[in-house]
Amino acid sequence: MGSDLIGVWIAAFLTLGIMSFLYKDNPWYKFSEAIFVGLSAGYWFASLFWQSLHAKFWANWSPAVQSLFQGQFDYNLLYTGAGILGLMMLLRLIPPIGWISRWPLSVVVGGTAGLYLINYLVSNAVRQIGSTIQPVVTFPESIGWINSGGVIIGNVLVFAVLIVSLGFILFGRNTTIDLPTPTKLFFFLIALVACALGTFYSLSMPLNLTGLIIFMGVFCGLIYFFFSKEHTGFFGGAATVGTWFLMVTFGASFGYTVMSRMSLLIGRIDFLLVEWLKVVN
Amino acid sequence: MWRRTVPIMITFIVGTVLVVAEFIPHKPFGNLGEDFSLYFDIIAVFAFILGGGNLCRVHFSKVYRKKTDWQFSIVTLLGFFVMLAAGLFKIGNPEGIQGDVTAAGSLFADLYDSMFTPLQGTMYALLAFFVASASYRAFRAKNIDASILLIAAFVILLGRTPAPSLIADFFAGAGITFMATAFNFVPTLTDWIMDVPNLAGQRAILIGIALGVISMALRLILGVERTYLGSDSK
Amino acid sequence: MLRFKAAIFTLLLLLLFCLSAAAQTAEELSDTAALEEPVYEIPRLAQVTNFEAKDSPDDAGGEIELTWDLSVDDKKEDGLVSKYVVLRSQNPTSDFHIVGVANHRDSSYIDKNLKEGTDYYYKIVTFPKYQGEVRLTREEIDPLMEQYPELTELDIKDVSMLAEYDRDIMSVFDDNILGISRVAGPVKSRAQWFNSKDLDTLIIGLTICISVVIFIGMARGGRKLFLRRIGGLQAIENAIGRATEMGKSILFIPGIQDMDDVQTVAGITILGRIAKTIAEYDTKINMPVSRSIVMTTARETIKEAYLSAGRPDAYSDDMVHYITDEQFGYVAAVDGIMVREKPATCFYLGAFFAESLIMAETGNSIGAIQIAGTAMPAQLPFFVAACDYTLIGEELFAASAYLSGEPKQLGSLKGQDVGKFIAMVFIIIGAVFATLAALTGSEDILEITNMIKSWFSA
Amino acid sequence: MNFWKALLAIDRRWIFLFVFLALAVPMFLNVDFDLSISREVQGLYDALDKLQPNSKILMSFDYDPPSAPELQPMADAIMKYCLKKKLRIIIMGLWPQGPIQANMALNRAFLEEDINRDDYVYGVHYVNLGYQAGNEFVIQRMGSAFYEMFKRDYTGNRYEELPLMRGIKNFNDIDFSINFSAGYPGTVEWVQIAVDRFHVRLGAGNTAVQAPQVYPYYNSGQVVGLAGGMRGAAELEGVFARFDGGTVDYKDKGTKYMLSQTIAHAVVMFFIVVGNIAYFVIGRKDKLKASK
Repeated sequence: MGSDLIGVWIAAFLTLGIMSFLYKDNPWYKFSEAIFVGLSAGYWFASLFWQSLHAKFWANWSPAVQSLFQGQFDYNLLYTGAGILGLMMLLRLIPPIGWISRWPLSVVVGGTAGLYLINYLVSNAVRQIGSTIQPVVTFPESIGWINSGGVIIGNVLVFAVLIVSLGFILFGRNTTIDLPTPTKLFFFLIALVACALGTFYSLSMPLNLTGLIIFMGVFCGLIYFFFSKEHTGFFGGAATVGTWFLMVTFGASFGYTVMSRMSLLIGRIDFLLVEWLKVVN
Repeated sequence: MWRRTVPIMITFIVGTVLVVAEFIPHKPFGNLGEDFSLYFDIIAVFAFILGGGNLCRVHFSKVYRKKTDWQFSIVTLLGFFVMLAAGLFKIGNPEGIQGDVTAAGSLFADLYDSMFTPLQGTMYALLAFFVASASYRAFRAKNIDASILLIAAFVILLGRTPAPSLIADFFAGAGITFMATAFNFVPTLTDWIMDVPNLAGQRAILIGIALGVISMALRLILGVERTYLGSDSK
Repeated sequence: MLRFKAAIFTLLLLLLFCLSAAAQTAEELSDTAALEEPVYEIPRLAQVTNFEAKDSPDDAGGEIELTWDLSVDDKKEDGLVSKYVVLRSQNPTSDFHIVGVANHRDSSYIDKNLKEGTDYYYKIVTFPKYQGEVRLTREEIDPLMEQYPELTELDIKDVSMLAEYDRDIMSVFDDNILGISRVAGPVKSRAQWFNSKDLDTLIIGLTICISVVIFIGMARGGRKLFLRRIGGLQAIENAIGRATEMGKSILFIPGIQDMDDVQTVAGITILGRIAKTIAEYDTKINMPVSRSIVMTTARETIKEAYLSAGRPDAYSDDMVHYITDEQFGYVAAVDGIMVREKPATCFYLGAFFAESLIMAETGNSIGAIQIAGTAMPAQLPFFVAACDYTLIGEELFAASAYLSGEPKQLGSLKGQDVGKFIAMVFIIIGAVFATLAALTGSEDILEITNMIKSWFSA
Repeated sequence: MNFWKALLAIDRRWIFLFVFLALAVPMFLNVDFDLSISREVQGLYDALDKLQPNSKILMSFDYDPPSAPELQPMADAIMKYCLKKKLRIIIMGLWPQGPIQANMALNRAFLEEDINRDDYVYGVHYVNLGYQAGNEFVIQRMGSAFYEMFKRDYTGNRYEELPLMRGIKNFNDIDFSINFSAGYPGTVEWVQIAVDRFHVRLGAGNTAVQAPQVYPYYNSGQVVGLAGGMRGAAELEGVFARFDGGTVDYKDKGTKYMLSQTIAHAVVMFFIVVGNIAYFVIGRKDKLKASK
């Protein structure tokens, strides 16, 4: 019981020490920081030592060496390579031949490059393109979250986004589409009428247009990332629409995480008030 | 040659083999990716000796030269060596040196629970404060982009609380059905933003990242990019 | 009158009690009757049809794939079939043992850990659900399991059902009591040299890679390539200049991942470019790191940059120092460095997690110019909100090529754009077909859509 | 005007203080508000409600202390309900800290007057199998036999010595399972393997960050019930209190934390609104000045 109590007091002391940083830097924080750095570095090395070096390297390699002496080849003998590369890394401590440490480094970088190339090709590029191949217009029952009321309001939103985007592409600051203004206006008016008709139509017979927004977002987003063309003209307009989508993404993800970040702090305050001070039951 | 060309060749060979191995199920290529991460873990432990050594050197010299805040360097060193010893020698481990390093009851586990966990948790919890101050500063309608950021964030923030339905009830009670409907719509709008424009933006970012990674990896494998290898001579 | 009613009511109640008591006795009686009937009749279910065994394609060997059409009984709703039991032997007539089970309504099973090149034979048993009670005690089952280790593949209920039939449990499988399929085999397992399922990925990957390589070659050949400017990158030089003017240091954070994350590698390559500018401006750089290998690499990189700027004497190993591998321990220390040294410029280029905002907010509070770049989608919003410039995803990887100004590096960016173009083309074509399919309901168009989709479904 | 300028340049420590107070003060309040219960939480309750006494329920605790504020209240409430209902509970964890969190939930439940510790025998009524490394492969292997993954339980008893486990070979012998998840490995893996391949009936408790990933599985019926984030925890406590209240006090930290979190949220929104008003007021004045 007594040691538990000491543990709680130490934990509370360190908790408040870190929190005091919010007011300003101070010796209490410095102390907590110093102990955190020291402890965690020790913690990581000890865990790595047992869980990587001992469990993954030594436990596989040493039996393999023993069996080699008995004249048998064991696949695990390949771990020798890892050991040698590790030791090469340490040669950095001997400056004249320190450059040898570049060899394990190139193994690491080469391996990382190879693995990431494949992984991102498969899971990011190919799969994301695949899931974007969707109908841009569907009948609403095929989408789960949306129900009749949502479809209509959703479509009004879709048309609003379309009109604003088009207006921006035609008249925006960065755009220099070489058309006389009346022609631009004419296009815009036609689009406006089309969207109004679409909205009206969607009231009577709901079509789900969310696919169109996703398509536009991905398309314009990719245009934003294009390096080989200046962001002017049609390209500039589309890229700007792309940044809007990125901004919605950032805003939404930000807003979405606020709640769970608050809960992290609730956990600490709960510790202080309930476990330590016991002022709340 | 040994300092520059060989490393570039190693990068090329290792990188190419790992890419090709993805398409070959046959031994020993099938598991090459896993083998690589194992190799990496082992190299990383050896390398830690360099990092840990650097940590000690920096703090020893701080203490030795009595630089500002040298007292705290003693605390760091103390923490480091106590935790290291507790872990490496498994002090107080109920099952002795054979036991798991994190076994309950050992000094290592005790230090972890009473010091490491609260420090880690509190540092993480600071996010609650920073998320508030960052949103106060960043979510201002300075221009179109910032306004979109603000609106999206605000709708999501609102939609994640019970507030919209409470406000809607209030308006319904006051007889302003128009506002009540609007606020009742907020949760749907939240879902719509998450499922549609947010998803589209995420996809564009992910596809872009993938192409960036592929091109970067090729530059590394082909030796076009070699900054990480350091100097040519001397 | 009232009394009369009460009496009738009481009588009725008594009658009811008697009736219910009688009924319960009858139930108990029938229970005992059931107990006396010792043998449980195992229902004989229809066997599976079209049973085939073949080597698993596209694997590393040691696997055989079994397929069959469901037993007729399994298609009914009454749920008589509990599972399919897979038996294997190395000869076609005898010695069959249980190697595994497949759930009911499953029509395939992959047998693993086989010896390559050995002939195997298989049978599938349509296994019924046990409707009776488990009569075997654990003490009876355990020795059985020890005698026939393969029984561990089955459930306790299954074993007791088999035991109901015969104490010599395995005889059930020989006696034709259960619906047993014909023998399939012989079949050998082999490893393949090419995974044909990945062919689509290979073609897409090759197209992108080749276009990158072609553009690198073209650029090397002296062809002028146009690239637009990126705002964040132009800010870098100004930020370094500002630190120089103020006589303050520059803080560089390469993320918290090790060199086995390509984002860290990207961060380090950018470091190489900006360290050169820093060396030329004669500004101080402070780079705390959380991984040892990153420390080693960063030192090499900065040293090289100082060397090529002609200032090797100004370089010192202390510019890069290791703190701790622990995510939040590292952040605690970096926050401390920020408020104590008050750097004029902070770079965050690499892989970041939850710590992104803690660092960026602290950096903001000391009034530093902050330039961030990461490919962690979850952390981008925080950098965008708290930093002056953010390199979003792809821009992080392009940055070092941009900053190098070398034609061949820039060429690779062109190649990247070809990749984007291909992606956009396929998204458009796919979307057109998918929309047509959805609107017209035409099976043919749907088939084309699915074919396009399948290329991108690795 | 000075007021608005000062507001824009407000020292962020004031914001910190407000956030802290918004989170801390509600903890002193004894609130009891009735949240509307969402479909997915009701689904979780209904699934548990349908189970007969002595049904076997598998609980996987896949989270660690930082996520505990969100998930522990859910675990507490469900644990109380299951114990009270005399379900047989099998605990395991795919995260190292999970089984410790499970024991905390058990101890909390035993504090209830109506749930007497003496009525429950370890190994018969409940079992803690402990942590097993291997992520989704653990679930995969459990599909053929639990024993293969858990040769010994959390306290070192052998699997076959535990009376409850003797009758359990794999998922076929489990009537329902619940997973409390804060990331990987978690609900997604349980759905993909335990539900899709072994036809387990699964309910889930998730952190707010995780929940959106799991909703599609709820809509498609692969998860029968779902509680997400602190709101999910509060709703869960509410639904238990409504249908099963009385002797057991379900309303606890979930409800209490929910209030804290909502108020803190409101504080954040308030500051955003105020910041924008200040910005516009000043912006307009600056523009006027510039035009002069």
